[in-house]
Amino acid sequence: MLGVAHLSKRFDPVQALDDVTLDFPGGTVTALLGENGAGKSTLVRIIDGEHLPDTGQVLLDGQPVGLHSPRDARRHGIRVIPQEPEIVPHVSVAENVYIGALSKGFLFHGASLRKRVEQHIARLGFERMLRPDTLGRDLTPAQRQLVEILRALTTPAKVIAFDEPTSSLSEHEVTALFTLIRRLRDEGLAIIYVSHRLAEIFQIADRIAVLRDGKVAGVVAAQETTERAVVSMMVGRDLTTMFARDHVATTEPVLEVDEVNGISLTVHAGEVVALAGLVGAGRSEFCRALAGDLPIRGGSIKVDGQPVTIKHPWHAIRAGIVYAPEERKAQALLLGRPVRDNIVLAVLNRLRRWRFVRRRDESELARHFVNRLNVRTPTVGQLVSKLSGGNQQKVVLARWLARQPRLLILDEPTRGIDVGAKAEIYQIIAGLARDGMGILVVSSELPEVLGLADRIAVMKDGRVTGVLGRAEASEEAILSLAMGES
Amino acid sequence: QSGKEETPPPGGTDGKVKIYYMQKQGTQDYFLGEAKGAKDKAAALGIELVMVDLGNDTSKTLDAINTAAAQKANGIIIVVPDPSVGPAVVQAAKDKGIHLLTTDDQICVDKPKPADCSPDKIVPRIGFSGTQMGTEVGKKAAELYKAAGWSPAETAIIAAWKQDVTVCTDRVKAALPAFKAAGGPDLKLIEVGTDNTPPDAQTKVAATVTANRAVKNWIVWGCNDENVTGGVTALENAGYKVENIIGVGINGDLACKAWSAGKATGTKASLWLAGHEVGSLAVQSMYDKIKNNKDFEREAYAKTTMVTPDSYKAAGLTC
Amino acid sequence: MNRVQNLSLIGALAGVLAVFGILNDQYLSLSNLAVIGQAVTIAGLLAVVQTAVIICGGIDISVGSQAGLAAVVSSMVFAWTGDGLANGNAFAAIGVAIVVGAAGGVVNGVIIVYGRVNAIIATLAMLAAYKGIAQLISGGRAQGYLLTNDLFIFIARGSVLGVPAMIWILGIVALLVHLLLKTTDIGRNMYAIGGNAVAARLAGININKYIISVYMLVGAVAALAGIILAARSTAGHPTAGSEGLELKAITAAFLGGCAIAGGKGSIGGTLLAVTLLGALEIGLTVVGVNPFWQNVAQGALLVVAVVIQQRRTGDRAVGLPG
Amino acid sequence: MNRVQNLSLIGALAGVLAVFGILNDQYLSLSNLAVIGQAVTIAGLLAVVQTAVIICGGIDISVGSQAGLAAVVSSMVFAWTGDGLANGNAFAAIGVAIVVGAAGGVVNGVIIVYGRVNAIIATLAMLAAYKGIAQLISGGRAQGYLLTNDLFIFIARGSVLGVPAMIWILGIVALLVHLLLKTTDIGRNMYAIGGNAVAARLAGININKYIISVYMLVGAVAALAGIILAARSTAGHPTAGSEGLELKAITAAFLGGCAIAGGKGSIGGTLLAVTLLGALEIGLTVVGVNPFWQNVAQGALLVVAVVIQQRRTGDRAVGLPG
Ligand SMILES: Nc1ncnc2c1ncn2[C@@H]1O[C@H](COP(=O)(O)OP(=O)(O)OP(=O)(O)O)[C@@H](O)[C@H]1O
Ligand SMILES: Nc1ncnc2c1ncn2[C@@H]1O[C@H](COP(=O)(O)OP(=O)(O)OP(=O)(O)O)[C@@H](O)[C@H]1O
Ligand SMILES: [Mg+2]
Ligand SMILES: [Mg+2]
Repeated sequence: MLGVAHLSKRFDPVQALDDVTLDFPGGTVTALLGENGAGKSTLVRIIDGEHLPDTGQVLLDGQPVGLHSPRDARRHGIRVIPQEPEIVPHVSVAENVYIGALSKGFLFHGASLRKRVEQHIARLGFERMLRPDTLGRDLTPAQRQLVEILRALTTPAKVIAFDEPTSSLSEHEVTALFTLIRRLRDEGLAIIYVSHRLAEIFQIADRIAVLRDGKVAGVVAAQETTERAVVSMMVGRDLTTMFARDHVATTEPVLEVDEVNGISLTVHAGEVVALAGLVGAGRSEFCRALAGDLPIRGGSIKVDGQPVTIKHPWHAIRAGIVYAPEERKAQALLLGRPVRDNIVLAVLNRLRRWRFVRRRDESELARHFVNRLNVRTPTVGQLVSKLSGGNQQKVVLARWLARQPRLLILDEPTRGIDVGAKAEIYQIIAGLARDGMGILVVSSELPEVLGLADRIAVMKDGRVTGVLGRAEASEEAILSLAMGES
Repeated sequence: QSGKEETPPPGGTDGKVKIYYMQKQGTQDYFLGEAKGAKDKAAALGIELVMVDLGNDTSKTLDAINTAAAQKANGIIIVVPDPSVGPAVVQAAKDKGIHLLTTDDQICVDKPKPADCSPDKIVPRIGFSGTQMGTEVGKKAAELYKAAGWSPAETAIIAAWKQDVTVCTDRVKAALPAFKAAGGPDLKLIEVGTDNTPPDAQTKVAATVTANRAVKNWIVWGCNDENVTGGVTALENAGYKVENIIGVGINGDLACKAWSAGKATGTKASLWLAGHEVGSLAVQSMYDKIKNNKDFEREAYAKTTMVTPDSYKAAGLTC
Repeated sequence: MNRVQNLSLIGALAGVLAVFGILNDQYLSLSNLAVIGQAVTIAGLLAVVQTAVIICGGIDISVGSQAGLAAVVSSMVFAWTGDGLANGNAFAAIGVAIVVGAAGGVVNGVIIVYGRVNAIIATLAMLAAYKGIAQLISGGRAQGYLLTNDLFIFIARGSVLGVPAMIWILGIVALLVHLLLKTTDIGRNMYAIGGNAVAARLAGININKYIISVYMLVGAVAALAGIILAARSTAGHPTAGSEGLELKAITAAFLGGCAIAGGKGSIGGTLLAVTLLGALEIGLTVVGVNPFWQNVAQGALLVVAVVIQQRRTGDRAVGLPG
Repeated sequence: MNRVQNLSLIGALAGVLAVFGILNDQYLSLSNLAVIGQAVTIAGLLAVVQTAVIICGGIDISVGSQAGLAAVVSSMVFAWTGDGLANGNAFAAIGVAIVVGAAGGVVNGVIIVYGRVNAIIATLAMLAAYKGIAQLISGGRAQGYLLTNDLFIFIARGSVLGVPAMIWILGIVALLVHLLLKTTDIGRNMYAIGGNAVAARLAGININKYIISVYMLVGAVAALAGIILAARSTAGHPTAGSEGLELKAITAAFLGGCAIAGGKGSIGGTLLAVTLLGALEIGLTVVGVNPFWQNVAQGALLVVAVVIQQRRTGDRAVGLPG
């Protein structure tokens, strides 16, 4: 039904797509896989009319369609859920869902719109996660993604492309989303599904198309392949282990949190503790409080046995607590600055003589971390906005590793990152634990939580409802604590 | 209402006299002097006086008149930001039944340009018009020019002013005919647009000098002392000696500073306007009208004096 | 949030009215309230459309010059169609001025959209350009004489049901823009464009068309303001709108709750803010406060009003407020 | 990107110099180049610090009033320490004015950071307030007479190695701010704050301190500009800096490559832009273009320069440019 023929697109110096020909039949979920920067989003954006291809065309029912703007794509019944949710901050969820799809004329009526959106939310089973009146700017990343998904349902479509719709969703919402996708497929829509979560792909996809370096590396039926085969198609080699677990947790506490905002938790040196929970469970909030970015109410915090007072991020950093936030672009990266400036941001005070930054030391330090974390960038002078998501995440990691922290807090560290980069980041985390750092990871991806963590603290409504050791941890155990059904 | 209704003429007063004095550019030195004179007189007469600064805003003029009416003022004394607003001012004052007197700039009852107005339609006024000021400046410049004995071929005139301020244009345009009438020759005239501040006048005149290096002697006049001081300073910076410059200012406020400091300057004269007296006389006339129904004079002049470094002290100009 | 903002503006306005009402017994008289209303009309018209353009994520600094240009154009057309000074055709004068204003707005919009020029720079540049054009065509002098015409007299001085005509004009324009913003898909799309242009584009909204149209609206309403300016002052002066009108309009829009980044703001808030500023200005004049103090007082009160507003929302004091 | 921007500015500047050089044989003379340099000094100083504050994500519209206040303060101190008009202590005059300027800047910063007031509104309000204060303390009159003092004469007319003293002052200030921005950790942090305030805060940067400090710097440099203004006009006038100086400074900063959202911009670009604007202004005057045309020409050329700049970067014309 939808097809692309000989698409090429270049962003100097990168050839993002190189003569890509693919088809996406109706009534089928076609998964689009590939490493970071393979060109998946570029393909989806061309289908959306957001990018114009250098050569090639998009075909609908065999006929070429001129797509010059997202407007044209909408007219042809093409909907895209973009990789980064785009939310209008000062209007309600209801209006966000119906953006651009309001009926013409003096018909805007808040209450009826609200009711319609409420019904959509209920139909998808998102009632607990999303209210129609919340303002766009108050939404968490997960809620933003739900809004993007809801948008796709407001207008009748023939083709829907999901670009990593689940990257900040947890199990529960993913299940609801899959029910929806299956229903849409059964209605005969062509579905394009991009994700880095391989387990999901095998649950939902009928066909799998793999891109590598902008070229089609292969198209297979989902039933006829294995995860391993797909991964080797993506990265061009075999990936043996995802999780390297050669570190041993000590009993020496790095972080002791006692009744801070109602939460008590200990992280030991060389230990990886995961915070699990559903969307909005309060994990990020707790981490930001520890990092000095939200007020701390009551309780006490000790780092390496020494009590610390944290009122500003600087206090946390000085005490050895660093925090890599969940929204890379909005909260961590200086997109208009080079990789180097991004890496050294938190250690400038160690790189200066008088107040002058020592250029050479700075570049050397940046290069050191680029090599150590295997950041793929031509030079440390490259603008960080030009890197792919996985490499951007590594830059954020580098910034904090440069501070040699005692406790590293990672909020959704592999959000939107490909398997290869994920494995690398897991290895980096394990390596840091081996060196004796304490690590607190927030993750919504259960396999990641289970694979990484020595202990798992499960949160619900801002409280820790249980702590699971490795032995007792399982997806079921985590979910039952997270949903409060124990 | 269509806006054309007539209101009854002003009634008697309850004994309390309340006068509004509205000035354009109320933050300028001359108008500050005028305001001071008005206030002193009002205090002496024991009446209420409200000063309003209209800036250059013609629209604010009408707001201010309406405010005065709402405040039950008996009389309005006004210096309009632009004469074109005159008929609206006259009409508004008539509507509200308030006595109207103008100072400094003329306005006409039914024409936007006072120059086109038949004399009986000019609103009673106290002060000195832009044309009269320009005439004085031109006369003085001619006198100084003849005394300097410069050759006409090597001399040029710079006229610096903000070209969209009508009264400034009136002043500057009147200077040249007066210069010639007083025996000045036909000289090259360079008109320089400024924003009426010294730094801008200085910049613009400096650029003008660049284009006219051949000129040996300069005559500078303009809308006020700000323009003349700026222009003269630019000439001095460009290497012209004070002997080769004749600056004739208006108002005397900046010229007097240089003279008091004992510095030789190219500003050789300035027309001192005694704003204080204008303000004082205006309030007195309005008081007489309200209290004793004594008619305004059609035109009452206040004292103006052309001052020079030698004469300004004797004339009573202080700074 | 928006409610909090409006409530504190109402509070501030009540405070201003009360204070000056006590200091001066005529301040709260009907005729003085009408004066306040008239005093805010011009700035109010500009602030209303400024709100619309700021909601779309833009800004228009050239409104004052556009009003000045319209003042000159309307008076010149009136003079030409008449006897060279007056007695011309008022409808032609108003029509031509509004068409010229709308065209100027389109030029602004096209420069911003197709020229990819930041809205602040583009309209700053056009502030100078429109002023220059108005000065050029008028030779820097006031043009025409409008008070021979019943329509202009009505605009300048007439009233309906005891309310001055100018205030009716402001009220009608404000109501229309309010309805546009709040009850039509066009208005909701404007909020979306200003809130997140990428989201709006991805949703298939034709952003370019919207931006150009809103600048056209601004130009047309600025022209209307210019015509009123000319009618009030009997003649069109090229610098009529240049006495900081654009700053007043922008100040009112922000004070009324617009966000510089766009996507936020309401006509109600803006009107409250513009009334507050007008009440303050007239109050200070009525009480006879020296104009120098008026500057200080207006600046200080603006700061205090916004600070109180912000304190209410309880933001943390870190970094620059949005 | 930045390089492209600067290259097209250099191109435009070369074009302007060439055109006027052909039209007038004195335009490229050393003495006229000095005139251009002097004409841009005041706006240049303000633009340089405006660049710094825009890089931090702020803006300062009050710079013109601050300069006016400093002009008055310095002349009054000079008069007091002398004979009531002149012959006072120049160092005391300059010192007090700069301290007052820095204090004013701190007030701006505190209002913005702790009052949570949008930088545009806050500094708009203070634009009025500082102007009022300057008028109040001076009674609205020009103060003192500075040209009895060698230092002030030197500032106004002196030169070193054939280059006017004013240009030296601009050069030194620009160089210092440039070094601050490009080579110190302070500058890096400023870019970080403007580029992504959340990231900067999470990286432990004390944003509040930075914002207040940069406004203090702006205040101090604006005061310096005010002192030069006073020296040039022989006396300190309270409205000395108010004739659109802030708009000139902001225009130059944006034209030179600053982004309204912050995190972007350079002193080099700003200086090029301010020189371009100055060369244009002087050129139009030298050639004797009527000031009304100058407005049109300046507006139009500003638009054309930015459009060309943007065309080069090849952005698509959808929505509002950033
Ligand atoms: N607007 C752009 N400007 C410059 N380069 C771009 C742009 N968009 C994408 N690229 C580059 O094109 C390549 C393909 O990017 P794309 O976003 O399509 O990858 P992806 O497969 O979606 O990766 P990810 O899994 O990280 O989302 C990358 O190298 C990326 O850096
Ligand atoms: N800026 C904010 N304004 C208002 N409410 C917020 C804000 N940030 C978070 N919240 C609310 O606080 C609660 C906890 O959010 P938090 O982001 O800590 O959850 P989380 O467990 O990290 O979930 P997620 O997977 O969405 O990141 C949620 O109900 C969320 O809606
Ligand atoms: Mg992608
Ligand atoms: Mg979270």
